[in-house]
Formats: sequence, structure tokens, C-alpha cells
Amino acid sequence: MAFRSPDIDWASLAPTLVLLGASAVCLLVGVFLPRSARRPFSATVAVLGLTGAGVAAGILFGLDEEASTLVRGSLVRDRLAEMGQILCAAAGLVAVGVSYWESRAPVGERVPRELVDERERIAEYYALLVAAVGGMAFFVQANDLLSLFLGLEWFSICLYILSAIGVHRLASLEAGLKYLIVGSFGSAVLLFGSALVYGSTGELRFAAIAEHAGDAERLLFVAGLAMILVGLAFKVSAAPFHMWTPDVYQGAPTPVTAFMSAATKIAALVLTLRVVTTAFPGEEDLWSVALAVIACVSLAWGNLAAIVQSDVKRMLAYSSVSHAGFLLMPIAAGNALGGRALLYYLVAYAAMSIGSFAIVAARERELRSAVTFENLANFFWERPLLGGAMTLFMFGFIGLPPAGLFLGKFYVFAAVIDRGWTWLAIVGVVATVVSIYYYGGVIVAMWMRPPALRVAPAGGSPPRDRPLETAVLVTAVVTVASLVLAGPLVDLMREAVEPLTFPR
Amino acid sequence: MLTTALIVLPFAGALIVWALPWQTVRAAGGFALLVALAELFLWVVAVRNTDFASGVLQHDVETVWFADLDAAYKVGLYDFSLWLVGLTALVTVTAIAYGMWVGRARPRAYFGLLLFLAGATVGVFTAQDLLLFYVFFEAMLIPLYVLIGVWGGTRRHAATVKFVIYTLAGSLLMLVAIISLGLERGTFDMTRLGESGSTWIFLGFVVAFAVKAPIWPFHGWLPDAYREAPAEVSALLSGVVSKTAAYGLLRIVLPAFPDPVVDLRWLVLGAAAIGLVYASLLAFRAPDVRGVIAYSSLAQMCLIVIGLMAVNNSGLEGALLQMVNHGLISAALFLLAGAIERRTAGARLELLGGMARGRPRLATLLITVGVIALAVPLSTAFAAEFLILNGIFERGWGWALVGAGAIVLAAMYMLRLISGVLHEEVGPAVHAHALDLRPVEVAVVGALTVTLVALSFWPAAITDHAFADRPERAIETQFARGAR
Amino acid sequence: MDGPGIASYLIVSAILFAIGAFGVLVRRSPLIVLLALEIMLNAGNLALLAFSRHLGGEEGQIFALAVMVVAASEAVVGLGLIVAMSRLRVDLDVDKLRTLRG
Amino acid sequence: MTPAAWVALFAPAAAVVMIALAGHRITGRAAGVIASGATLVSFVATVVTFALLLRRHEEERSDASTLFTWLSAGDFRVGFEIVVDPLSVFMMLVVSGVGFLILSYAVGYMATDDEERRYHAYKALFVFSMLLLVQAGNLLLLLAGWGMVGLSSYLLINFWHRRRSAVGAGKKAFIMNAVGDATFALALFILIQQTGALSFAPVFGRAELMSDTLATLVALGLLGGAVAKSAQVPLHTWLPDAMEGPTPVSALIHAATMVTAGVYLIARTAPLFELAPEVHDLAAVLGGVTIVLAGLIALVQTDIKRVIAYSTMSQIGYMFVGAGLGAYGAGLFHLMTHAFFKALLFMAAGIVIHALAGEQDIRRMGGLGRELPWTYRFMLVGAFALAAVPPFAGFFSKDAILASAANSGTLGWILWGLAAVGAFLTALYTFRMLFVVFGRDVSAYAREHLHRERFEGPLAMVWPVAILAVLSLVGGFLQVPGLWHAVDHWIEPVAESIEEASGGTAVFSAVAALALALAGIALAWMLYRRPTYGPERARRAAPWAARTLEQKFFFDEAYDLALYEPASHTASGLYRFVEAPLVLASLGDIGATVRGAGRRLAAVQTGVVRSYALAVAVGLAVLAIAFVIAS
Amino acid sequence: MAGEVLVWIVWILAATALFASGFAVVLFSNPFFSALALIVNLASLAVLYLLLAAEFVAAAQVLVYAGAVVVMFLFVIAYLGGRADAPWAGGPTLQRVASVVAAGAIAVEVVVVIVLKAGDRLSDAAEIGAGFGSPATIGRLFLSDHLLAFEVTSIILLVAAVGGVILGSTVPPAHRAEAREREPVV
Repeated sequence: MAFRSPDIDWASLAPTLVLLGASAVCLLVGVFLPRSARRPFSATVAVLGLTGAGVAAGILFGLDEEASTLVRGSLVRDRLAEMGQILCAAAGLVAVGVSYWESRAPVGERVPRELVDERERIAEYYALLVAAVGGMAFFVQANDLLSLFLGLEWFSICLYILSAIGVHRLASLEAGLKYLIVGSFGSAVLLFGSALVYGSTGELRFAAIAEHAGDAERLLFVAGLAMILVGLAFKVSAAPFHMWTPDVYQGAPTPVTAFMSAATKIAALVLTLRVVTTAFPGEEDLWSVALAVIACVSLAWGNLAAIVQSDVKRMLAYSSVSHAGFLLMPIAAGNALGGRALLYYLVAYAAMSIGSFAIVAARERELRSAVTFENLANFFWERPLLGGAMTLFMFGFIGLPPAGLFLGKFYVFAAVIDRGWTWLAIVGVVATVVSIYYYGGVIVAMWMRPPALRVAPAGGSPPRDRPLETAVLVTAVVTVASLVLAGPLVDLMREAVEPLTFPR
Repeated sequence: MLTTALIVLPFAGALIVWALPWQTVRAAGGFALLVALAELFLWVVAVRNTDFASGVLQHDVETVWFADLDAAYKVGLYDFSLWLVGLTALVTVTAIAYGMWVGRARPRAYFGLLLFLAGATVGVFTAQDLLLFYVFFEAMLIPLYVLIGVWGGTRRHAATVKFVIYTLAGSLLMLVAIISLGLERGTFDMTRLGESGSTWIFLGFVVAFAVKAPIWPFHGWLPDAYREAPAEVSALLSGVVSKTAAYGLLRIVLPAFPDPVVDLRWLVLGAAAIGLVYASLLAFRAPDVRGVIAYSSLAQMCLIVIGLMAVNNSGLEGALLQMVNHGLISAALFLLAGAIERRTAGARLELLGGMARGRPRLATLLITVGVIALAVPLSTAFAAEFLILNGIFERGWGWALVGAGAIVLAAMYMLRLISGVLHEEVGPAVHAHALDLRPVEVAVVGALTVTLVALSFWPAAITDHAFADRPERAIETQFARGAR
Repeated sequence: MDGPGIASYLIVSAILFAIGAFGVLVRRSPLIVLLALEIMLNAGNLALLAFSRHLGGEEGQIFALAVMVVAASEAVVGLGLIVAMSRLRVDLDVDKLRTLRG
Repeated sequence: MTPAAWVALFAPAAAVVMIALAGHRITGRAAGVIASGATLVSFVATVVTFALLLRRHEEERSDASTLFTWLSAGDFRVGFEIVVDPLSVFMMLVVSGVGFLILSYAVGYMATDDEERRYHAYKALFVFSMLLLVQAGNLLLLLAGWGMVGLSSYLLINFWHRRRSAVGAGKKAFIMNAVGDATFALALFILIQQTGALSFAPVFGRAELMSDTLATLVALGLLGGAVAKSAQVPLHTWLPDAMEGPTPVSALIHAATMVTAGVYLIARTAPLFELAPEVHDLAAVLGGVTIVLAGLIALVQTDIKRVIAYSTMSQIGYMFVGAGLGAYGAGLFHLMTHAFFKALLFMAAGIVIHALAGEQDIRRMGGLGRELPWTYRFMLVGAFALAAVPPFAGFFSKDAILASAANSGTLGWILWGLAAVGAFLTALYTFRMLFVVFGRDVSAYAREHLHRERFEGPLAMVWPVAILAVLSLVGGFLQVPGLWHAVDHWIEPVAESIEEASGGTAVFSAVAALALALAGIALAWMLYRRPTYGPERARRAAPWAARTLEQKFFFDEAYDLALYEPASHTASGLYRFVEAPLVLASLGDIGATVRGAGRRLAAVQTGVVRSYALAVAVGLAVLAIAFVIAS
Repeated sequence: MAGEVLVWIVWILAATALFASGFAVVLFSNPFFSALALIVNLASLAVLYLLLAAEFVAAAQVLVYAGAVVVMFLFVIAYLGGRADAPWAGGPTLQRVASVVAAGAIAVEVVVVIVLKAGDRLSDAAEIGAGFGSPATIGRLFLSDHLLAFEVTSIILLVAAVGGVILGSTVPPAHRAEAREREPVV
């Protein structure tokens, strides 16, 4: 019984480990620190942990010119994973700023701050947030089906809890339960698919799957592929697997929504890209078409449903469905340009998505009620900074400069056109045009609607929410900078997708 | 550097205006006006430093933007783009001055946005990279959207949405076209683009520009937008922004798609010719002042496109001259419309009339601009239309015939406008004690009118100083081919 | 290998998966939905083990064990949610969770 | 020589700028003085030019001068270019000379108007435009002047812009002239295409290379412009309406100068017309038809200015006959004498109108000969000149045209016939007007409204009329048939006229025309010397004819029916059936459809979590089955 | 041969129990009975696992799953008072029909694929050693090749535990009262 522990390159797990550590510290804080200190301390720990993870991933990014695997091939260490980690950590970091003054007290009930902290289990909140980022950091490194499944469950469970963390609001619980049920359903599908792929090729590792795909039992293999795609598309919230998204995004506490909308997409899409290119390159003709179709359905469904929303958060949720469509397009293109396009789009999209949800959060705190198009009236003139940023984001979502998403769309279209799928780009164009209705609606509300008469919240105007404003500012800067500094950014993304071999 | 300065100055001015601590019209507008005047001055400097004989790209700057797809920050001025930049600068000055005079609410945002619009427009006229061109092209939308939506008339929301949806649909189509073209040619550098034979890409560009210009039948946004926008925004929109589309046809479509231009000339010309007559007829029945100006603007854009599609010296020179002319004319007309609206309760022509009495300045300016607009011979508009129709005559006498007919219609609707406002008995909507144009209004409209009169005296100032050499000789080679 | 072939196990697993899915799709009690989800995950496990046997490799078994833990974790969170909801005096009926819709 | 011509051209333009800039700082009278002074400068400069030209040898009497390139496109360049040659100087003399007289007259005539300054500025603008037209050194600039006179004409017709009829008349004039401009421009396009230039010399030089069809089209285009500007059938209907303008305007623009520009154009582009003989003849035929048509309509007009206006049309018809047959000298000679006597008639009529406080209806006038004796005499001179009674100017010039027609074969004789009928009609309606206005007893209206000034009118109004009367009396001796042909000879370097008939034919032509004219006068004497039942009986006898004449041969109605109404209905129809439902509403409908689809899709999201899982399951089933089938 | 017959019998019994209990879980209206049926279900699965030579997994199944997880379910059901719902009341709705069809389609698809195409290749199994599936082997694998999986499962469990605490525990009522006193509801 020779027992040989595997050589684990702990350094390459640094981002995940740093996050796990930070999460643990946060949890302990909840036990040992006085209530008043919990919020600043746990937030600081979260910031440090996320920064540390990001820096660690950045250092690894600098070091890793060649991809390598670890723990007997179940994880991979390459620039794609590290880029994913950096982005997820950044999303988490911004989310901390958005979360800082979040009060999850029931509407209309004012409670002292320390009590709110206690009730909200602020330390656990940050612990889970950081742990979720840790799960994503692990997830994007996954190199076999087992790690994939475990990583997915890791961050998913964190997100189920985070969504439901406003335990005094039925909406939050409802969101959590719905997410859990549908999410587990998706996980089960993913699991069954993994089993089929495993059975037909005898391998769990992506590269090995690709090697053995030739002599695999083909029908089982493609059925497994279909199920894995569904499981991932579910996480990406692509239609028709997206139906949890609006409910969860709307019901979850807004900072959580902000975080989820950006980070989940980053993690899931990066891994989708990795899975389809490394494990299923031979089935490119299947998944590319499937993803293209899913992208189209997402664009259509997300945009059309978004038009009729009155709740801004829900509208943004549907918009995230439609952007899932845009994000699947470059993967469907199956070329290196698509890889770069995906990552570039993700940067701009993530920044704008968090930023816009953050602004919704700010308005929520101001109004103490859900943000609708109605009560967003006059927002720009009341809060020029936030309103200006929101304007930037909304124009950006449409794809207008100076937001980086403009170039993102350009890149995405370039990728699919390069593949010869101009029709897909046209679908994207039509979807974008439709999207003007609701993004424009936000702008109309903020700029052009006269302010509604409303009773000012007791205690006058809310105190300045510096962390949130900083977060919004950061996202706005990233949004613009990603356009101006597109050159260096694209170069980074090029390096990030270098480890992958694209079928086209 | 000069080109970059021309682009950056308005943008920087916009940022500063937004950040100004004073919220008064005088401070914000005054500063914006200074910036706009500085821009005009820069343009004069550029004119003085431009060699009109060479015909090559001048004052150009190139910095790699992202090497991945060979996109660069590349800007520069051709002799013909210089005139459009000048048009932008001048109309912006007048628009800001007029806005100050009117005293728009929320001045910082307003004047900042006007400057932003100017910067983006100048960017379109100077960009030498397809992607950069597109960035500026889209950037124009943002200020327009807000300017119409916030400061517009009572039906501004619908107008805004319509405007944005139309133009964005068009320009996104152009994005697809740009990408296809860029990938096909391997670069986005407009000066190294070469020629493409793809009909579909060609059509993508044409439709995009046709929406922006607009050209029949893509003008659904036009009447509402022009009616609902503040007068000076309408002036900028129809005077300057619409020219970007014509410029795009000139700078991108003609050189890059020589064969499709020839093969599908009938299509574009057909739409433009129908549009010319159609818009002229609708202008003749439009019930209000702005409606007449709006449809006449549509007609004029169709005429410009006809000139461009002639693809010969006469047509191109005429089209360029007419771009500048129409920019000045419609800016002046919209500002006058604004002035009229301030003096009346609603600008329905049937309720107006008799305003000439006791208001010689209004009458003089409206008549002067109006008759130039209807291309009375010796006016610069006449010179341009003559060249345009002469150019298209070489391609087919029928087109020129339609154009000549439309000129008669132009006389009809312009005279109807002039008479409807100025003549006969005083209309019920006219405020009895409304004053003549005030000095600021006279200065603003007068500046445009004087420019027009000066151009009428010497239209060759533009036609002799443009197209010294065709952009990369592409148009010239096309000219040879276009003849077949 | 004695007895029925691997294919038979797989067929059983597929049917079990469908039964579980059916449960999730038709039941309104969140508790039973959770139970059905457990069945689905177990169906996956059965497939994994069958393949593991078929291939003679133990990775499938490892996978199955991990899934078991994950299933337990989901159950914990799910039950926690149900308890929390019961505190808000909400009917335990997923069809009545319709404050978020449209 | 050319500097003087430039001075002549720009002096009125300078006056416009001065008056416009001065605004209220100067009096209306000062503005008038500036305008007429500038025209005097033009006239003096023209005389200098004329003198200089006269000193040159006949072959060298042509000089062009380009100030700068006005318009260019590639190799095609058009200069701001004037040409000084016998033809242009001839026209300049008429324009600036008669123009000066009329502008001076207007200072008095308009003295009571409160927008006098505007009036004088427009008037000076007109003189500039007209000079540009006749001096232009190339066809484009000619077209520019052509359009500018149209513009000034528009501005002056609706000068009294509170009158609905004046505004309508202005628009009508402008639009009908725009039609002419358009055909003119189309002709130029062909010329550019064929000759690559627009300056006279190269165009005429290379025009011979054109095919017959193209040459015909060019001539037709030019003729279209000429017909519109000169109010010939069928584009004549604007001219009577144009009488809404102040009377000096009618005198200057709609009698003496602008409307005769068509004749100038035909003479100027004679080489082109000669390449297209059919069109050349067409011009003459149109002229001939107009002579009779206008003469007939004039018989029933009751507005003093309209009577004169129709006579103008008719007289220009003579000029067209002359120019169309190639008798340019005769045409231009008639142009000049017509300028004299028609301006005289208008201005005399202006005095009458002025004296009657703006009344223009001849039925309310009568017996004014006693009240306004000098005016009566002036008018008489004008009437004799118009009726072509020797020794008045009209006789000689009309005789020249008739003699030329008599020498032009069958078509010439037909046209001669028309012209002869015209001569009869002219005499008839002219003297009808004269007798009705000045003869008979003083009418009730006149008794009530007549206000005499010191000398029938302000002095400023009378002396120009007197000068014109003298010119109408002696102007004809410039060219006497059979003796000397000063005008023909003068313009020969530009346009060579055909030979007139001589000998017996010439004598017959002259005597016959004179006889017809005298017959007309006699008939007028019988019918209109005092109120008779003659006209009424004629009306009863042929009501349809009377109606046709009173409705001016239904041209206005026809145009309304054929052009205006369809255009107006098309516009409304386009709006109702295309613009509103398809273009403007399209987006709204699409938007509603999209919104409806969105509403349905959002309704799928019922909030029931099981349905969400179902969506996943269905999606999975579809995808998996598709994959399996695809493999 | 006898062994094989025995295996067949056991297999058939286990499979039958599996399906029966599975349907029972899904169809019982009372969650309490459903949970009990799940125990049967898990136990029959464990039998199948044994037949597949997965001894350790089978043991874990019984101990962890049937023993712990289901018990937890039972506690919660007992705590909440297992309310019955009527799964079939109201006749066939779109949701139900579609559910049957979709679930059936997935099952049929996999079954068809297996029976038609993969049946032959999957019929035989690899030769395995005696240690296959034994706790020792699994344990060694968990601590060597799949160490990470092992660690991660523990993290997931920890996270779930934290979540259970957050969601399941209550705010002390004292604090609530205190809150109300200090600041009235707005």
C-alpha cells in the first residue's frame, strides 16, 4: 500500500487559497469581533483577499507563458484561467464597494446600524462572497469534469445562499429557492452529461476526452455533450435555460445581483470556452451551431421580454440574458478572434453590469423601494454622477461609444463574420436595435421625466455612499478605458486565449 | 496635431463645461461659445496651413489603437473634409450663441452636449480609420438623443426614440458592413482600404448612410426629430449631422466600392430621385414651418446623393458645395423657425402670416435664406445644384430631368414658406407685439446668411479648393469606370 | 461480469433520472422537489458507477462520492431555505412563490 | 472699355448693399436717389463703353473680361465673366437708360409708401440682375442673371405683400419662370457635355459638331427659358397677374426690360438656334400666336395696367417673330422702341392711377383728358407708337419685322398675316383704352377721387415721362426701311440679320399694316369714343367668345387642372397613403408588434419555478435529440 | 451459473424496488412518506452499487445518505408539519403534460441510444481486480490523485453548513423588540 501524495503546486492555487483564507478570516470575525467593527473589518478582509487573489493571479499570468496542469491533470494553470480569476476577483472587489452600506432591513423598517449588521450577518455575507469568488477561481481552472462539477457547485451554493441572504424579504428567499431548485436541476443534467461523456470515452480530463472522442460511442458522447452544454448555458443564463435569471436577479439583494450578473457570466463563459475547445474540438460542427442557436434565442427572448418590464432590476436581468446571447456568439464562432472577443466583451460587460446594478442599489437605498422606470424619473438631475454613469452604461449596453462594449460588439461581430456567419451578426444588430427601447427608456426616465412628487425618506437625503460611488466610478472608468486602451487590453486577451487551440 | 486639436478641443470644452461650478447660462454658454470660437479659429488656421493643390491627406496623425485588427487612431484632413469641418465649427458657434440667447435650462449639460456633438462630428469628418469613423459616427447619437429628449418639444419622447432607433439600426448595419469590409481588406485604415466588389457590404453602408442622411424611404425619423428638437439642435442635426452621411458616401462608399457603385447606381439614384420629388411634394403640403424645412432638407439630401452617385467631377464638386450650402441654409432656416416660434403661438403656416410688416430684419433674412435655399440662380445653392445636375446628366438625362423638375417644386414650397410667414394678413397665431429679430438673432442668422452670400459670390472658393486629387485616386479610377 | 450488462444499469439510471425530473416538474411541495432532485443526482451516480465498472477505473466512484456530498450540501441549503420561508408564514408551495414574475 | 462695363454692372449692386446696410438711417427718398443715381452711373458707364466700342473697328468690337473663376469642377470652369460687344452694349443702353428714367420716376411714385427703401433696393437689385443678364460672358452667368431678374421680379410683384393677389401673382411669376430656368439649365447640360464649355465663343464654335437632335434639344431648352421669361404662349399667364406690383415695376420689368430678355437670348444664342431651324421657326410661330392671342384678350380687359400688359405680350410676340425668323436687328430694334413707348404708357398710366388714388379699372375712369392734359398727350404719343403710326417709333420697328417676315417664304407670310391682324388689334385695344380713360365725360368716380398735384404729379414723375415721350417720337428714326439699318448693322458682328423685303413687297407690307392700324383706331373711335351698345351687342352675339376672352383662353384653368391640382393632390395623397402609414407609423407598428411579443414572452415567465425547470428540460430534450440525429 | 442467476434475481428485485420507491417519492402526497420512500430508493441503489463492485460507495450511500440526509429531511418535515399536497388535482395541465413528455423524452432518448447503438459495446465490462471499489482503494485515490476533489467537497459542505446556519437560524426576538422601541416604524 504505497501511499504517494500528489505533488501539488500550491503556488498555482494561490488565488483560490488566498480567497479561502480571507473567507475563513471573515467567518471568524463574526465570532470574535464586536458588532460595530464587523462591517469595516470583514469588508477590509474581503477587499484584501480579493486584491490578493487578483494580484496572485496577475503574477501567475505574467509567469505562465506555457500552460501546465496540476494535481494529475484535474486542474490547469494557464493564462485563460488566470484572466478569469482576475476578472472574477475584480468583480468581487467592486461588489464589496456596492455591498458596503447595503441595508437589507425590510422596507419601511428602520433599525440601528449595528443591529442591521447583526441581522444581516455581515461577516458571513462577506465570507460567502469571497468564497464564491474562490469557487469561481477554482472553477475556471478546472481541467476535468469532476473539477468542473465541483467548482460549479461550490460557487453555485454560495450564490444560492447569497441570493437568499435577505431572509426577511420573501422575494429574497423566493429567489434563493428558485435558484436552488432550477440550479440543482441544471447540475443534475450536467452530472448526467458528465457521466455519459465519461462512460463513452473513459476519461474525465478535457484533453483526454478530446483524444478518445474518436473511438467513443458517438451517440452517448454527443448526448453527454448536449447535457454539459445545457448545464453551462444554464449558468450563463442563456435562453431557454435562463428563466431563473429575472426572478433571481430581481429578488436577490441588489449587490449580490450585481456580483452575480458579472462574475457568474465570466466564470461560466470562460469555462464554456475551455470545455468546448479542449474537450470537444471534434464536435465543433455540433456545438457551434447549437451555441449560435442558443445565442439567437437568448437575444430574441431577452430583448423582447426586457421591453415590457417596469422594474429596472428585472429589465437589467433580461438584458443580461440578451448579452448572454452576444457572449455566446464568439464561442460559437470557434476561432481565436472569438476567444479574444469573448474576453474583451466580458471586461466591458462585467464593468457595466455591476455598475448599473450598483446604481439601482443606490436608488433603492434612496427610495427604500424597488426601482422602477417611474421612480427613476429625474435621477440624472438629482445625482449627476450616478446618473451620468448610468447614462454611460445604458448607451454602452446599446453599443454606443465611449463605452468599451461598443468595441466588444464590434469584436463579437467580427468573430462571427470572420467565420462566415454574417446572419448571426445581423441577428445581433436587430437585437441591439430592439434593446434601444428599454435602455433608452432608462435614459428617458433619468433625463426627461419630470420628478414624481414623493415623500422624502425620513431623515432627509441619504448620506453619501462613498464606497458605492467609488465602485460606480471604477466601473465607469473601466468601461471607458476598455475602449481607449483597447490595444493593450486586446493584447492581454490574446495572450489569455493563447493556450487554447481553436477548431477554426 | 492640428486635426487632433480640432477633435479634442470641443470634447475637452464639453468636459470643462460640465464641470463648471457656475450654473448660469451666461457662464456655461459663454464658455462653450468661446470654445466654439476657438474651434472656428483653429479651422481658419487649418485652412491657412492646407495645401489645396496636393490633394493628399494633411495634418494627419496615426497612433496604433489595437493592432489586432489593424485599427488605429488615424485622423487627417483632405481638402474636401476641411470644408465640412468648417461648416461644423460655424454652425456650432451659431447654435451655441442662439442657445444662449434663448437661455436654455440646465445650461451646463446643454452646452456641454452641444460641444460634444461638435467634437464627434468633426471626428467623423476627419477619421481615416473605419472603426474610428464609426466611433465618432455613433458618438453623435448620444448628445442628440439627450438634446432632443430633454430640451425638445412636447412630443419629444416619441421623436427621440424614433430617431435613435432608426439611426442606430442603420449604423449597426454599417458596423456589420465595416467589419466585413475590414476583414475582407485586412485593414481598417481607410487610406489603405483598396477596393471591394461586395454588393452586400456596399448595401450595408448605403443603407446606414441613407438612414442618417436621410434618403427616402428611410426618413421616418426626420419630421418628428426636426420638429421636436430645439431650434439650434435641429439646425445642427439637419445642417451638420446629416452631412456626415453624405460624407460617408463620398469618403468610404465611392472609393471602396467602384463596381457596386456602377452596378447599383440605378438603385441609389432611384431612391434619391423618388425621394427628391416625394420630399418636395410633402414639403409643399407640410402644415408647419419646420415641416417645410424638414422635408426640404430631405429633398436636399437626396439631391446631394444624386450628385455623389454621378461620380464625376461635376457631381462630386456640386455635392460637396451643396453639403456646405445646405448646412448653412438649413441651420439658418431652423434658427429662423425658432425665432418665429418664439413670436407666435404655434408655427402652423395657416395661422401665420403678415410678419414682414414692421419686422424688416426677419423678412430680409428669411427671404434671403429662402431664395438661396430654392437655388435662385447666382446663389451658391444654384451653383451647386447646377453642378450636381450637370454631373448626373452625364450619367443619364432622365435623372437631370427629375432634378430640374424638383427645383421647380423647391421654388413652390420655399415661396409658400416665405409667403406663409411673412405675407398677406397678420395670422391669428402671430403675437401682435412680437418684436423684430433681436441683435443676437440677427448676428447669429446673419453670420450664416453672410457666409451664404459670400459663397454665392464665389462658389469656386470651395469647388476650386477641393478634390485637387481624388482620395487615393480611387474616385478617379472609378470615374473612368463609371462611364461604362 | 455476472448478471445484467452495463447497458441495463444505464437504462435503469436513465429512467430513474426521468422519474426524478418528472418529480421536480410536477410537484409543488418544495420538500418533495428536493427529494426528487436527490433522485436525479443519484441517477447520475448510478450511471457513473456503471461506467466505472464498465471501464474498470475508479474515477467514476470518486465522482459519485463527491456528488453524494454535493447532494447533501444542496439538501442542507434547500432545507434551510424552506425553514426560513416557513418563518415568514408562507405556504410551502412552490407555485405560490410568484412575487417575482413577468 | 471693360472697366467701364464692370462699373456699369456693379454700381446698382453697390446701391443695394448701401440701402440695405443703411436701413432706417436714410430716408426713403434718399434710398431712391441712391438707386437711381447708381443706375445713372451705370448708364454713363455704358455710354462710355459704347463710345469706346464705337471707336473700334467693326471686327474688333468684342471684348471679354473675367474677374475670377466663379465655379469650377475639374476642367470645367466658369468665370465671373462679362462680354462687351455690340449686342450687350445695345441692351445695356436700353436697360440702364430706361432703367434710370423709371427709377427716377419711382422716387416720386413711391414717395408715399412706408416701405420705400425696400422698394428702391429691390429695384436696384433688378437693374444689377438685368445688367448681369445682358453683360454675362457665358451662358451660366446669363442664366444667373436670368434667375436673378426673376427673383427681383418676384420681390417687386409682391411688394405690397399684404394683398393676397399680389403674393399669389409673385409666386406664379417665379414658378413659371423657374420652369423656364429649368429648361434653360437642361440645355446648358447638353452644351457642357457636347462642347465642354459655356462661354459664348467656344460654345458657338463647337456647337456645329452636335447632332441635329441635340441641337434641337438645346434650342428647345433655351426657347423654354425665353418663352417663360418673355411671357409668350404658353407660359404667359404670369405677366398679367404681375401687374399687382407697383406701376414703375410694371414699366421697368414687365414692359421695358426683363420680359424682353427672351428676345435678347435668342439673338445672343443665334448660332445655336440656327443649328435648329425648326425650333427657330417655333419661336417665331409662338410669337405670332401670342400676338393675336394677347391682342384678343386685351380687347376685353378692364384694368388699365392689364390692357398694357397684354399689349406687352403681344409686342414681344412681334419681337419673337423677328428674332425667330432671323431678323435680329428688327427684333432688337422693336425691343428698344417698345421699351420707350411701353415704359411711357405704363408711367403715364401710373400718373393716372396715382391721380385716382390707386384705381386701375378703366370703367371708373373717363374724361381725364381734360383733367390731366399732359398725361393725355404723353399717353397719346405712346398709343400712336404702339399702334405703329408713323412717324412714331413703333411704326419703324414693327415695319422692319413685317418686312423681314415678308421675306421669309411661306411661314413668313403666315406670320406676316398674324402680325398684321395683331396690328389691327393693337390699334383697337390701345385706343379703346385711350378713349375710355381720357375721352368721354368725367366719370363720377374720377370726379370724386381725382386729386391733382402741382403738375398732374410730382415733378420726379413727370420729367422721365416727358423724356420717354420724346424718345417714342424720334426713336424710330434709328432705322428707316430702305434707307439705313443702324441697329442691324450694329449688332451684325454678333447676330447677322436676314434681309428685309424690299421694293414693292416692302411698300405693300408697310401700307397694309398701317392701313390695318388705322382701321383699328377708327373702329375704336366708333365704338369707344362715347359709350355705345356696340361692345355689348358683340358680347351678346357671341357669348362663348366673350367668355373665352374674358377667361383668357382658359390657360390658368388648364394649368390648375393639369399641373397644380394633380401636384397638390399627389402631395396630399402621398402623405395620407405613403408617408403617414408606411414611413412615419412603420416604427410605431413594429414597436407595438415587438412590445406585444415581449408581453407574451414575459407572460411565459409565470413565476412558477417548475415551469423554469421544464424549460430547461425541454431545451435539453430538443438539443440532445438534435445532436443525436445530427450524428 | 447459479451466481449469475442470483445476481439477476437481486438485480431485478433491486431495480423494481428502485422504480417503485422512486415513483413513490414523486407521487406520494405526503412529504413524510416520500422521504421514507427515498430511504428505500437509496437502499435499492446501494444494492445496485454493490452489484457494480462499488462497495465503498454503497456503504457511504447507506450511511451518509439514508442515514443522515434523509433523517435531516425527516426532521424538517416533522418540524414544519408535513403538509400534503395533491399532485394530481386539477387534471392534466400544460405543465404536467409537458413534464411527462420532456422527462419521458430524455429517458427514452438515452434508452434508445443505449439499446440501439451502444448496447453491444457496453454489454461487457472490464476485468477488475479484487480491490476495485474497496474502501482502501477509494481512500488512496482520494488522498492522491483526487485530493483536490476531496478538499473541495469539504469546502462545499462547509459553505452549505454556513448557509444552513444563516438561513435556518432566527434573529433573537429580543433584538426585534428592542428595534421597535428605539425607532418607530416609518
